[in-house]
Amino acid sequence: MTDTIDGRQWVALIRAMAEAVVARRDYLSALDSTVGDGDHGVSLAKALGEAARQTTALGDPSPESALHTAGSAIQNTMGGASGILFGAFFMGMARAIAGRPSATLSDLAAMSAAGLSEVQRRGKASRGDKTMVDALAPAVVAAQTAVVESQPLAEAVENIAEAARLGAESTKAMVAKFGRAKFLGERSLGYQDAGATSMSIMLSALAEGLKGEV
Amino acid sequence: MTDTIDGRQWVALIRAMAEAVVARRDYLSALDSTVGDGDHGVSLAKALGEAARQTTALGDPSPESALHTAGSAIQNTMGGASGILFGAFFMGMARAIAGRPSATLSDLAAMSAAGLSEVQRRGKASRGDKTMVDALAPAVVAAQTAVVESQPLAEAVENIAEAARLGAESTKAMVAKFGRAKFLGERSLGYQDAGATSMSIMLSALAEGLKGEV
Amino acid sequence: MSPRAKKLINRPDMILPEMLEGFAAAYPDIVRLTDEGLIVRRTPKAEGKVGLVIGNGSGHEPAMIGWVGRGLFDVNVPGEIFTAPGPNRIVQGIKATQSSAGVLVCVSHHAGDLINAEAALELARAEGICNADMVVLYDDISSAPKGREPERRGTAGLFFVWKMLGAFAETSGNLGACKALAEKVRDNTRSLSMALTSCIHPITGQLMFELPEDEMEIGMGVHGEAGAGRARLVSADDTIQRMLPPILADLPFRAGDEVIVLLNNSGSLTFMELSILYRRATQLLAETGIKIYRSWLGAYATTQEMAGFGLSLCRVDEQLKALYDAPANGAWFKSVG
Amino acid sequence: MSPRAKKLINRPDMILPEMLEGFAAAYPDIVRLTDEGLIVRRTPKAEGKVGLVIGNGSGHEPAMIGWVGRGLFDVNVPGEIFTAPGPNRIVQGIKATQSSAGVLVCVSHHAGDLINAEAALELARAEGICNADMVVLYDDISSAPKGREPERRGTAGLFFVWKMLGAFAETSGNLGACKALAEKVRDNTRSLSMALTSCIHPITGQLMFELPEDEMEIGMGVHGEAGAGRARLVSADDTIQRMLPPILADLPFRAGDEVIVLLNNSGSLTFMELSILYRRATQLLAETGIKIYRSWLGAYATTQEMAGFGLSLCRVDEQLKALYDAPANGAWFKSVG
Ligand SMILES: Nc1ncnc2c1ncn2[C@@H]1O[C@H](COP(=O)(O)OP(=O)(O)O)[C@@H](O)[C@H]1O
Ligand SMILES: Nc1ncnc2c1ncn2[C@@H]1O[C@H](COP(=O)(O)OP(=O)(O)O)[C@@H](O)[C@H]1O
Ligand SMILES: [Mg+2]
Ligand SMILES: [Mg+2]
Ligand SMILES: [Mg+2]
Ligand SMILES: [Mg+2]
Repeated sequence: MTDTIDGRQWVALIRAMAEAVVARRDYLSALDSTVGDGDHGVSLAKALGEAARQTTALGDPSPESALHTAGSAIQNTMGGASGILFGAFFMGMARAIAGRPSATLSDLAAMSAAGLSEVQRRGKASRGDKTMVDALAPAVVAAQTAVVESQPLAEAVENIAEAARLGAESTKAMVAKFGRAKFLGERSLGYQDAGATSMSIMLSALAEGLKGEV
Repeated sequence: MTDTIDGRQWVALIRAMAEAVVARRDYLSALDSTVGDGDHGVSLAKALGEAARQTTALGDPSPESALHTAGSAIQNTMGGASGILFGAFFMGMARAIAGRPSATLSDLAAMSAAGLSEVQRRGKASRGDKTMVDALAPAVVAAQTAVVESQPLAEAVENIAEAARLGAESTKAMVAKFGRAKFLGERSLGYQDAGATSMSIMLSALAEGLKGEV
Repeated sequence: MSPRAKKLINRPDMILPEMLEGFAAAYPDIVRLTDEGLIVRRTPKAEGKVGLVIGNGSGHEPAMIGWVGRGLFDVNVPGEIFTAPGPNRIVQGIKATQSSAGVLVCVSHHAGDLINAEAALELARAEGICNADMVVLYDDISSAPKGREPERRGTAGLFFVWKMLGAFAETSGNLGACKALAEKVRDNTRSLSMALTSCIHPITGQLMFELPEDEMEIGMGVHGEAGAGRARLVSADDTIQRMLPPILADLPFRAGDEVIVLLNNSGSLTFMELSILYRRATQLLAETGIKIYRSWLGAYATTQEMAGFGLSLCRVDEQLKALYDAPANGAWFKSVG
Repeated sequence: MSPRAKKLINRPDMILPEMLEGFAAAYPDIVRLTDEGLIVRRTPKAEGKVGLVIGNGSGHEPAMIGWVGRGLFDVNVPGEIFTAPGPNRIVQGIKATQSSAGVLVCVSHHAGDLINAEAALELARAEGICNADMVVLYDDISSAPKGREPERRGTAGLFFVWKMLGAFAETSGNLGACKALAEKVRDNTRSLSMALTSCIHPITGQLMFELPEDEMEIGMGVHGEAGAGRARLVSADDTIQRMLPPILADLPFRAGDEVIVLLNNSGSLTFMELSILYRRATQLLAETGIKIYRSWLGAYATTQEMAGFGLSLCRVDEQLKALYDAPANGAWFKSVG
C-alpha cells in the first residue's frame, strides 16, 4: 500500500467514492425520506458521478486540481445545501494541498480539517446538530490522532472511516437543527442522518480504495 | 278513495313524491354512480323538496298551477338535462289540465301522455334508450288501458305504478343512448337507469298517496 | 389512488353560493354577483355591442366565472356543480347583459346545457325578447366520429372560442356576425383529452369514475365522462404521440397551417408536466410543417382535482390571430395584448 | 390517499431540461432559454435599470420560470427539483442580466438557497463583479417565533415581493433602493400555509411526507417541510379561522390597515375551494376593521400536486399599491395594469 496519495490516486479515490454511493443510492434516499425529501441518494450519486467524470477527464491532475474540480462539480450538479457543503468539503481539502504533488498522512489530516472547516463556514452546523458534520468531525479527530501516533496510512484511514461510521450512527440520538429535518424537531429522533451516513460511506470508500492500492 | 284529484290533492301528491325520493336519495345516487356522476338522488331530492315547498305555499291552487309551479321549480333548482326533463313532465301534465278544477282518470291518462310528450320533445329519447322514458312510456300505456277498461282510479294508479316499475327494471338490459352513460356504450349494460327508477318511484308515491286518501 | 376525499368546503349544498360570494368579493373591480346568483361584468361593454352569456355547471373553475370581464363574457350563469342552470336563470342572464344589440347565448355542447338553453330561448321569446340567439359549440374528437361533428361535446378547446369571440363582441354590434365568428373558431378547433386519475364529486363525496393504477383514459369528457377507451399508462412523449395525430387528421391540419396550441390542465397536473408534454407537441408539429403561432399552458376548464389534460389546436388566419392577441381582463384569465 | 404516483414525464433525470425546453418553446415572445439552462427575459429591461435574478429549486411551477418577464424577474436560475442551483449557475444568472446598474439576487430563505447565493456572490466578487448584492426574504410565521423573523423561511407570500420589486426595478437604477423596497415589502408581509395531502417527489417517486386521512398540517413549507403541527381536518371556514388570527397578530395588522390578500394554491386545490376560503377571510377581516385593497387567488408557488394553500397578507401604502397595480407580463403571471 502506498503511503502518499498523488493526483491520479485522488481521481481513482473520487471514482471509488462515487461507486460506493451509487451502490447505496436507494439506501441513502430511504434514510432521507422519513425526515427529509428522499432525494439524497439520487442527487449525491449523480453529483459524484459527474465529479468522477470531470476529474477523470483531467488526465494527470495535481491533487488540488482533482479535488477542486470534484468539489465544484458537486456544487453545481447537486445544488441545494448539501451540494454546496459536500462540494465545500472537497474544495477545503483542495486548498490545503495546493501546489503539492501528493498527500501524506499528515497532509490528509490537515486536508480533512480544512474540509470540515469549509463545511462549517458555509453551513454553520456544529457537532450534535445531526448533519454530515457529525461524521466528518470525529473523522478529523481520528486523522489527527493517527498523525500523533504515527499510524501507518492503512491503519489510519481505517480508523478515520470507523470514526465517521460511529459518528454517523450517533446521529440517531440527535434532534436535527439544520436541513429540512429541523422543522420536525423531536420527530427527527431515532433516524440516522442521511448526509452523515453518506460522508461515512465516502470515507470508507477512501479507506478501501487505499487498501486496494488505487 | 277519491276518484278525482283537485289542486290541493296534487300539492299533497307532489309532497308524497318528494318524500319518497328523499327516502331513496342514496339509493338513486348509487344507481347513478356507476354509469353517471352519482348526483341523481341528491339533486332530484333537493328539486322535489323545493317543488313541494313552492306548491304548498300556493295554498289552494288549481291542478294546473300546482303542477306548473312544481315543474318550474324542478327545472330551475335541479338544472341539467334531467332537471329540465322532470320539470317538463310536470309542465306537460299541467298544460293538459289547464283551466279545470280537478282531474279524472281519463284526465290523468291524457296528462301523463302530455308529460311524456313534453319529455320527448325536449330530450329526444325513445323507448329503449335507457332513460326515464322507459319508465314513463309504459305507465302512459297502462293509464290508457285503464281508461279503456274503465278501471277504478285506485286500481288504475296501481297498474300505472307497476308498469313504470317494470319499465325501469327493463333498462338493465339496455345500452344507454342519452345522458352521461351514453359515452360508456356497452359498458352501461346491466345497470338500472337512475332517471327511470326515480320516475317509477314518483309514480308509486302517487299511487300510494291516492290510496292513502290524500 | 389519488382522488382527494378531503375538500376545503363547509357544506355540500352551500358550495355554489359560498364560492360565488367569495369569488365576487375577491375581484370587485372585474365582476359583481347579482341577487340572482349571476356573475356580471363590473364595467359593462360599450353601448350597442352584442352581449355574451354562458350558462354552465360549476366545478370547472376557472371556467366560467373567471372568464367574465373585458374582452371575454358579459354574464355567466353558474349552475350547481356539473349541472347546467335551468331556463329561468339563463333568461335572467340574457336580461343582465342589458345589451340592445342582441345577446348570444353560448352553449358548450352537453345535453343539459343544450336543452336548457333551448328552453330559455323559448321562454325569452315568450317574454318578448327577440334579439337573443344561441350558438352550439363542440371540439372533442373522441365523442363522435368525423362527419358527425355536431354530436361532439364541448371541452377545453372552446377556450379559443371564448377568447376570440370575446374580443370580437367587444367591438361588434352584429349578432349574426358574432355567431358566425364563434362557428368559424369552432370549425377550426379540435381537441382530445386524457386523464390519469379520477376525482371526487364535491357534493356526493363519491369518486366520479375509476381508473386503475397503471392505466389512463384517453378521450375524457369534462365531467369524468368515459372516453374512447382505456390505455396503459405511457410516458409524456408517448402520450402526446398518441393524442396529436388523430387531432391533426380530424380537421385536417396541414403543412403550412398556423395554429394556436392549448394544453389545458384538468386539475392537478403540474406546469412541470404540461411543459414536458408541450415539448413533444412542438417537435411533432415541426415534423409535419405546421407552424405554431401562440401557445397557452394552464388551467382553464378543470374537473375538480382530476389529473389530466386536454390538447387543443385552433387553426388561425389573420383575423383570429388578432382576436387571440387582443387584451382581456377576467379574474382568472388575462391577456396583456 | 391522494398523492399521485402517476406523472406525465419521460425520465426523472430529464425533467428539468425537458421542462425548460417545452416552457421556453411555448412563450418565445416572453422568455428565452440560454445554453446554460437559464430563463431570461426576451426583451431586456431599459438600459441602466437594476437586474433581478432568482435561483431556486424547480417543481414549484409557475414559480419561478413563469415569473420572468416585463415587470417581474430578468433572469431565473432553475435548479433541480426542490434543490437550489449551485453557485456557478447563479453567477451565470447575474451575468445574463447584462445590467450595468447592478444586480439584486433574490433569496427565498431556505438553507440551500441562502448558502448558494452567498457562495455565488463570493465567486462573482472574485471575478470582479462588484455591483451585485443579495436580499434574503421570508414570510412564514410558523417557522420561527416573532422576534426571530430572519430565521423564517420563504413561502408564497414572497409573491408580493416579486410583484412589487419587479415593478419597482423596471424603472429604478438604484440597487440600494431596490433592496430596501424588497425589505419593505417583506417586513409588511406575513404568511401561513396548510396542506390536506402530501405529494410525490417526481424524481424519487416517493411520498414527500405522510398525512392521515382525517388530519391536516398547518404551517407547511413549500417542499413538504413539516409545519407547526398536525390538526384534525376541519371545515373551510374553521381552517381560515385558525390561520388568519395568528397572521394578524404577528405583524400585527391593525384596524385601519390596508392589505392585499393572497390565497396561493399549493397544487391540486380548486378555485372553488379557494373562493370558499376567501369568503371567510373577508368576513374576519371586515370584523377587525382591516381593509382589503386587492386579492389574488391562484397557483403561484406550488409543491407538485400537494393539496393545500398559503394565506398571505401584505400591508400596503400608496407606493406599494401602485407597484402592485403596475402591469406585468410573465408567461404565467400577467397583470393588466
Ligand atoms: N447546514 C448544514 N450543515 C451541514 N450539513 C447539512 C446542513 N444542512 C443539511 N446538511 C446535510 O444535508 C443532508 C441532506 O442532504 P440532501 O437530502 O441531499 O439535501 P436536501 O435536504 O436539500 O434534499 C442532511 O442529512 C445533512 O447531513
Ligand atoms: N335525453 C334524455 N331524455 C330522457 N331522459 C334523460 C335524457 N338524458 C338523461 N336522462 C335521464 O336523466 C338521468 C340522469 O339524471 P341526473 O343524474 O340527475 O343528471 P346528470 O346526468 O346531469 O347528472 C338518466 O338516468 C336518464 O334517465
Ligand atoms: Mg433531501
Ligand atoms: Mg347524475
Ligand atoms: Mg350531474
Ligand atoms: Mg432535496
